[in-house]
Amino acid sequence: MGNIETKTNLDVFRKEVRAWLEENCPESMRKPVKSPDDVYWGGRKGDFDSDDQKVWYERMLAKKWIVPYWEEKYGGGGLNSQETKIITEEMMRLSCRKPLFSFGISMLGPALLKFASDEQKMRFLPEIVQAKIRWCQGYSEPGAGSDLAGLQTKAEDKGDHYLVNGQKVWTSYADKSDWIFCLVRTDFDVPKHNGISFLLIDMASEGVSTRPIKLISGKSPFCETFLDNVKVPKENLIGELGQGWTIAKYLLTHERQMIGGIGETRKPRPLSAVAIKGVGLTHGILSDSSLRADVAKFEMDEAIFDMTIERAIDEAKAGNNSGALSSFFKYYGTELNKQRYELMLALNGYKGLAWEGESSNNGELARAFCRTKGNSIEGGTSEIQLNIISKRILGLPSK
Amino acid sequence: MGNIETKTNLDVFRKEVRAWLEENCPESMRKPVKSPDDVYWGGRKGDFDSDDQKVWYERMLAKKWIVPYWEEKYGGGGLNSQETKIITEEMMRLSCRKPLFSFGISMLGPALLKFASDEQKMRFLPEIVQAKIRWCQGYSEPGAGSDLAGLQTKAEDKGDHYLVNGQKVWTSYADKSDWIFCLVRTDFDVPKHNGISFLLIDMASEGVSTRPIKLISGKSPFCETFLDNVKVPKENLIGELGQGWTIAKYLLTHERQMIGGIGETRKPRPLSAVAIKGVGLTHGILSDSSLRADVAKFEMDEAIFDMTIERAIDEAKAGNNSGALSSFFKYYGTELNKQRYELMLALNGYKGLAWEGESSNNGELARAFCRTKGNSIEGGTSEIQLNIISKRILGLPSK
Amino acid sequence: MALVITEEQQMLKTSAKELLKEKGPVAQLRKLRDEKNPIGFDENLWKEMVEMGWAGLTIPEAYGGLDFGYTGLGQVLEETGRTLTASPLNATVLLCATAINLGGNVLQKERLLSAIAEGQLLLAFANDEGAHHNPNHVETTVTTNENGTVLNGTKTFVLDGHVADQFVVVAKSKGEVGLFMVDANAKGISRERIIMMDSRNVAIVNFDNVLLDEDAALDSFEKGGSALLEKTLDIARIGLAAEMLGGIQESFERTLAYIKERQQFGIVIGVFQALQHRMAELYCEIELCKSIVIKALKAIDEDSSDLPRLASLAKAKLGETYKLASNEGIQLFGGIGMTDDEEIGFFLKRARVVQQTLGDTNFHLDRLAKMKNY
Amino acid sequence: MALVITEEQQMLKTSAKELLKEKGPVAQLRKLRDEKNPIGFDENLWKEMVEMGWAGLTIPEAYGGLDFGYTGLGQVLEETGRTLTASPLNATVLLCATAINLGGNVLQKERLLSAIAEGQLLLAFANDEGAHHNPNHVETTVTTNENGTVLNGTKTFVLDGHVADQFVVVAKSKGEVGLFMVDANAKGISRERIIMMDSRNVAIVNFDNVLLDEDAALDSFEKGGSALLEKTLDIARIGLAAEMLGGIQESFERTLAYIKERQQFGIVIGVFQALQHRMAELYCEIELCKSIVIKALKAIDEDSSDLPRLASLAKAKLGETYKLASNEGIQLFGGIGMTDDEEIGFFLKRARVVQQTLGDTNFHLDRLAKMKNY
Repeated sequence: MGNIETKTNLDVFRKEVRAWLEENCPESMRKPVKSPDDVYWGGRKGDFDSDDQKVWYERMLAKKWIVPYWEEKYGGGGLNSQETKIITEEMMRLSCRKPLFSFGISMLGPALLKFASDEQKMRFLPEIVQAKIRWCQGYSEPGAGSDLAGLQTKAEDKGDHYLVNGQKVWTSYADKSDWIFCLVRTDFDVPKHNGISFLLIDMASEGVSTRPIKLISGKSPFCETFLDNVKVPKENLIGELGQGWTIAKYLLTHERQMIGGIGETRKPRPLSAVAIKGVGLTHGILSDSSLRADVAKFEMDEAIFDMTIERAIDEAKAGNNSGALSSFFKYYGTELNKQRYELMLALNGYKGLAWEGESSNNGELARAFCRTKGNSIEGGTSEIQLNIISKRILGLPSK
Repeated sequence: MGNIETKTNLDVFRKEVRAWLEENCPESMRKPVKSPDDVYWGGRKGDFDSDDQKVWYERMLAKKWIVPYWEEKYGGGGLNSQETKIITEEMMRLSCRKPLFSFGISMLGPALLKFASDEQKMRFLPEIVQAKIRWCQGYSEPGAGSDLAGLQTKAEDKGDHYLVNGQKVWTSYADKSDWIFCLVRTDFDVPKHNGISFLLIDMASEGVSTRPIKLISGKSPFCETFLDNVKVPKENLIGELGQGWTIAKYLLTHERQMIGGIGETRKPRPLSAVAIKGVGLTHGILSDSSLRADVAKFEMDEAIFDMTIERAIDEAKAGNNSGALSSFFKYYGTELNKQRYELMLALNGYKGLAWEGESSNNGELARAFCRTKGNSIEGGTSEIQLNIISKRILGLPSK
Repeated sequence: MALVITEEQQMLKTSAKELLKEKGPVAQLRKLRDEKNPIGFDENLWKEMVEMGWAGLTIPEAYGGLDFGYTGLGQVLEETGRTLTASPLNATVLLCATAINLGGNVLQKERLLSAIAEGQLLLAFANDEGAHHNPNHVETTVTTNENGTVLNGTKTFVLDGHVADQFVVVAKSKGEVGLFMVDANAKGISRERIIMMDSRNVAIVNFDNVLLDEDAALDSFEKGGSALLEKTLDIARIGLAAEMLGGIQESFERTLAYIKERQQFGIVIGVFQALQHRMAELYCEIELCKSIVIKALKAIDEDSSDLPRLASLAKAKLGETYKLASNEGIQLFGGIGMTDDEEIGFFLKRARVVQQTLGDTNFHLDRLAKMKNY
Repeated sequence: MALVITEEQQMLKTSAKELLKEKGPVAQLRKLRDEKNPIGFDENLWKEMVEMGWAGLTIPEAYGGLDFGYTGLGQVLEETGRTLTASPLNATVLLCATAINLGGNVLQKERLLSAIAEGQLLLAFANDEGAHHNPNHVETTVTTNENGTVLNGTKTFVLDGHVADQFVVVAKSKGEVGLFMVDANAKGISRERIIMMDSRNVAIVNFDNVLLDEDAALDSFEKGGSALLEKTLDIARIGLAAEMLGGIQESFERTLAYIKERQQFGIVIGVFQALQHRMAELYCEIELCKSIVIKALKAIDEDSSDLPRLASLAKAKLGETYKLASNEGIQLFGGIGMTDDEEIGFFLKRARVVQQTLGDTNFHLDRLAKMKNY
């Protein structure tokens, strides 16, 4: 089949997708998501917030478009990347919400597909699509921070199971999740990167408990998770024993791209519009000339950063791959986002500083501002990204 | 004698100084100095550029005000610091030029006064005041840069003299100087800071040669100086053998304050005036709003930096001494000056970019701009100053 | 004037540091926040502050104050900046007492200043009307109708506006800006408390045909109402800068201590040169902050004509540096810094609110440029 | 459009790199400077460039060019940015040929474009009249008197103005902006060569009642003279940005190589984390530069309506980054970098001149803001 034929087929497919979405996506599921609480996460404890949410999820599930690019035997749609892209683009065009928010899809799935046994894939992947299990990530530990490889949670080999003891921190929504995918130390005698394994743990097991962490934003999207003599069946090990670090790095690269901007779908309001509304014009020029300069500079960098994402995709397509680029995107994207919120505060003046009350939607802007400060910390700090760029891209030596 | 009496005496002294300067300082010696070539430096090769220059130097010499605060036996005026300050202030008030520019006074003198023997002081200090000897500084070596203590010029003990071999670089006006004060290595077997000595070398000695270094500004204020089997009498050693590093550090602190702004007398034109002339106003506001923001920010920092010099002097008077502050002044002062010239270029547009020709006074601004880039390199780079602040003031650890 | 504080001022500062450390630490602000305290500050601590004379530091002895000067008050404010202590010092003492002392007549001063010095009176300064500090934009009016002289308008971001006994209100009377004393319980006043990001309180205050006393106007400042407003604001800006200096130094010192102990990759992170240089650069900025604050405080006490420039320099520079210091604090504390349990985040929040209060860095850079006609 | 170059464009780039490395390196610019070369570029090298087709890269085949597009020309310009090669590419090809191709009639194109493609004609674009780029400020006039149509005015900063055979002059005729071809040897023209900081040449050109040919006006652009000027400038700004990209990358790579070999305190300075982070940050900025340059070049070839925005984004971002990269270059080379012997200083100088050429970062940020009505 030649190129032209394929293109025609894709055009047909696009039309079908568009028509189906227009007919099947409920109106309320085309409104912007207000907060992470406002969407469907699935899981044992999760429930639908509205009928529309339920209808939308079920229709998409039946259509096999929850994860269109996974194989059908895993509950996916068996579609190729071009078709998947078309579905994503058409959903964006209509502002359709994702029917299911899931770390299982975005963060665990890629690891299972690449490192798990066939049996494990058959066991875990369909449950993700069916929203039966909500997953969370257990990498970080108290005191470890950027030094992920220094983790201390240990899994001892007890014959038919591992006995896991330790504490995880920064586990997103652990209190609402069913299973956790964890990095655990299975060998203390080898160099620290080598003794780490990747383990799946049912949080209903005895000895697992969680405690939410309150952030400076006043919200608690993260938890501490305690693992106290937890018995984990050996078949829950993903990949080889000691391969955990490799798996985690593979996933972190995915995650960095998400945080840094690749994969973002919603475009925020242009800062210049906020500026005009917030500060006003004098002789057709923003009334505050310092802010005007800052906004123009920000919009320049933002526009060009977007082009850089576009270029990276095109370069990748052309086969010009560059691995450590994810560090660049993570670093620059998060720093830009922090800048955006600094400017948002400046532009909104007193109005942006309210913390409670209806007129500020319970301090929506101020809390979002606080939250952005974590962007350059989570998923590898900005300093770590700069280290990676220095070493891996620029080839600068360590001492 | 009580405080009030002293104050009255000082007031009388101030009046006398003012009257004497007004009568004795020639009109042309009250004009701003245009370049380092435009002033009297003395020395065997130096000559007066004008009769006024000669008259002014000779009158100040006779008055013993070339270095008012040195003891009379060394050719000074034997005045105390309050009287010296009054002379400086009154000279500034009338815009009197310094009658003699001399590294002997500003850079060597303090070392001789603190570390030299009585005999050495009597030998060298009066010649400085009498402008018989022009001095230059021989610290840096090719390839050493910030690692001053790694210097390789060696002085071997040959009984009655040292035999000196090596090369110095960045010696200001070495080609016009008579003597050089040098750091030389006298011991290769001890830790590198300990094997350094402070030696004075007559540049008329056999084996001394110099070569000017052309800078990016197109000018050559510095030289390379070659020392090839130079015999130096042992009585030219200042301080103890191996004490050179201590002496150099003592002098560098002086120098940093000079470069960083303390000790500067001439105020440059306010940047805002340059901005208004260079860019113009629209509705009473600078026509370029980014530049307006930059100029305002610069003027803020400049004004507050000046207050910080003022505060440091007041703190010192009040006995609140803080040693490593010279690194702060050196760092901040030079970075500010670089910023000033970046802005000067931006404000002057094409006009500031000409390199030759009369209309630009032979590229005065462009060349001065280039020269400022060295501010944060010479006398210890900005990076070195930040290291010193980190370690000595903030107490941050080394690895 | 030497840019150092006197021994007496140092003693005041030391005693403030001790009291606040013990009775007004960051933990206290957290407590007020968590219990949703209706007042927003600790009344007992305020009583102690009053007993120590802080409410009357800048009030003349004739009216029951200590006449100790603004450089002294600045030392106390700097310490409240270190502990983030909420108190009536900013609204009642720094803003309103200043306005009354500058612009009030003898009767007004006798009536109001001594009550302030004794801690009997809480005041709030009602000036801004929009989302940004813009003191000259005044639409609130004082007019005369058949009932008498009445006040109409709405004020935003009125510090301590929800608990004040009286307001100092900026309003236009016959086209001229003036300051007016208004009883907070007068008929026609409604106020909405807003809890801010920094857990302090402001109010939106609405004045609807509020009848004014005959002696309401603070009209004894020789240069007129507009100049009175400007001078009051400039003094208050400098006082806020002093508070900010405390917050900046405290954030910096906490961050510095943290990177000296926090271990990563087997060593304390304070050995990393990239962090060292950032801390050293911040140190330099803080040195500049100290200079402008002391210079500006002394200028108030010496009644310098350079006050407007110094006030704007202070507020602009401190705003910029507090932003930098608080951002570095969060980033270097890392994940811990993002938690509400750790106190460094409180400085981030205070930095952003105090930045906007009485004009942010941009506002003051603009003002400085205008002073120099560009 | 994919943001990557085609194989053909890559081949052109590679051949440009090779030729320039051999025959137009920085050493050549130094030689031209030191010998005070009256032309300011190497005529033999220019001949070779012409032979390789570079003069006609963007000229239609019908007029003797290769019609290879601006993305192609951009690759060549990027390479001239790496070697800092002075040549007529900027003035004659990028500015003037573009203006003629967009705005000339068939006769003008036949006459001028083929001569350019053959390297027979040097042109200069005369637009600015003051010390700052301000294309819409035009006081030069074209008027008709008893002798015919005459040109009057003075132009500053005319690139290659001292050697040009003809000028493209921006002037007002009956209040409308237009572009006019003027023979450089016509009566009434005087030109003063000015050697710039970057050792390139510009001229101040004075037109005193210069008689114009009947067919002088480039008036065939459908949207008029003002739009022709804007489009010409935008294309040239993007071309300059491509040149700047070369200079930025070359400075960066030289600096990176230097800190990998330069020893201090017994180790290479490239191990110092503070320097590593600065280099990594600069690397990120350069990644952005690459993106906007390729995006903007492609937009020219696709005749995108987004050209003004992309041109200003390119010139603004590249100007900012070249400044940063050249400053880091000098600072990290240290004392060596300050000497004229070391070549890194040539990039500093070129960065400052090209920054001002056709609008600096501030100019373009202002333009971007105005495009978005703020």
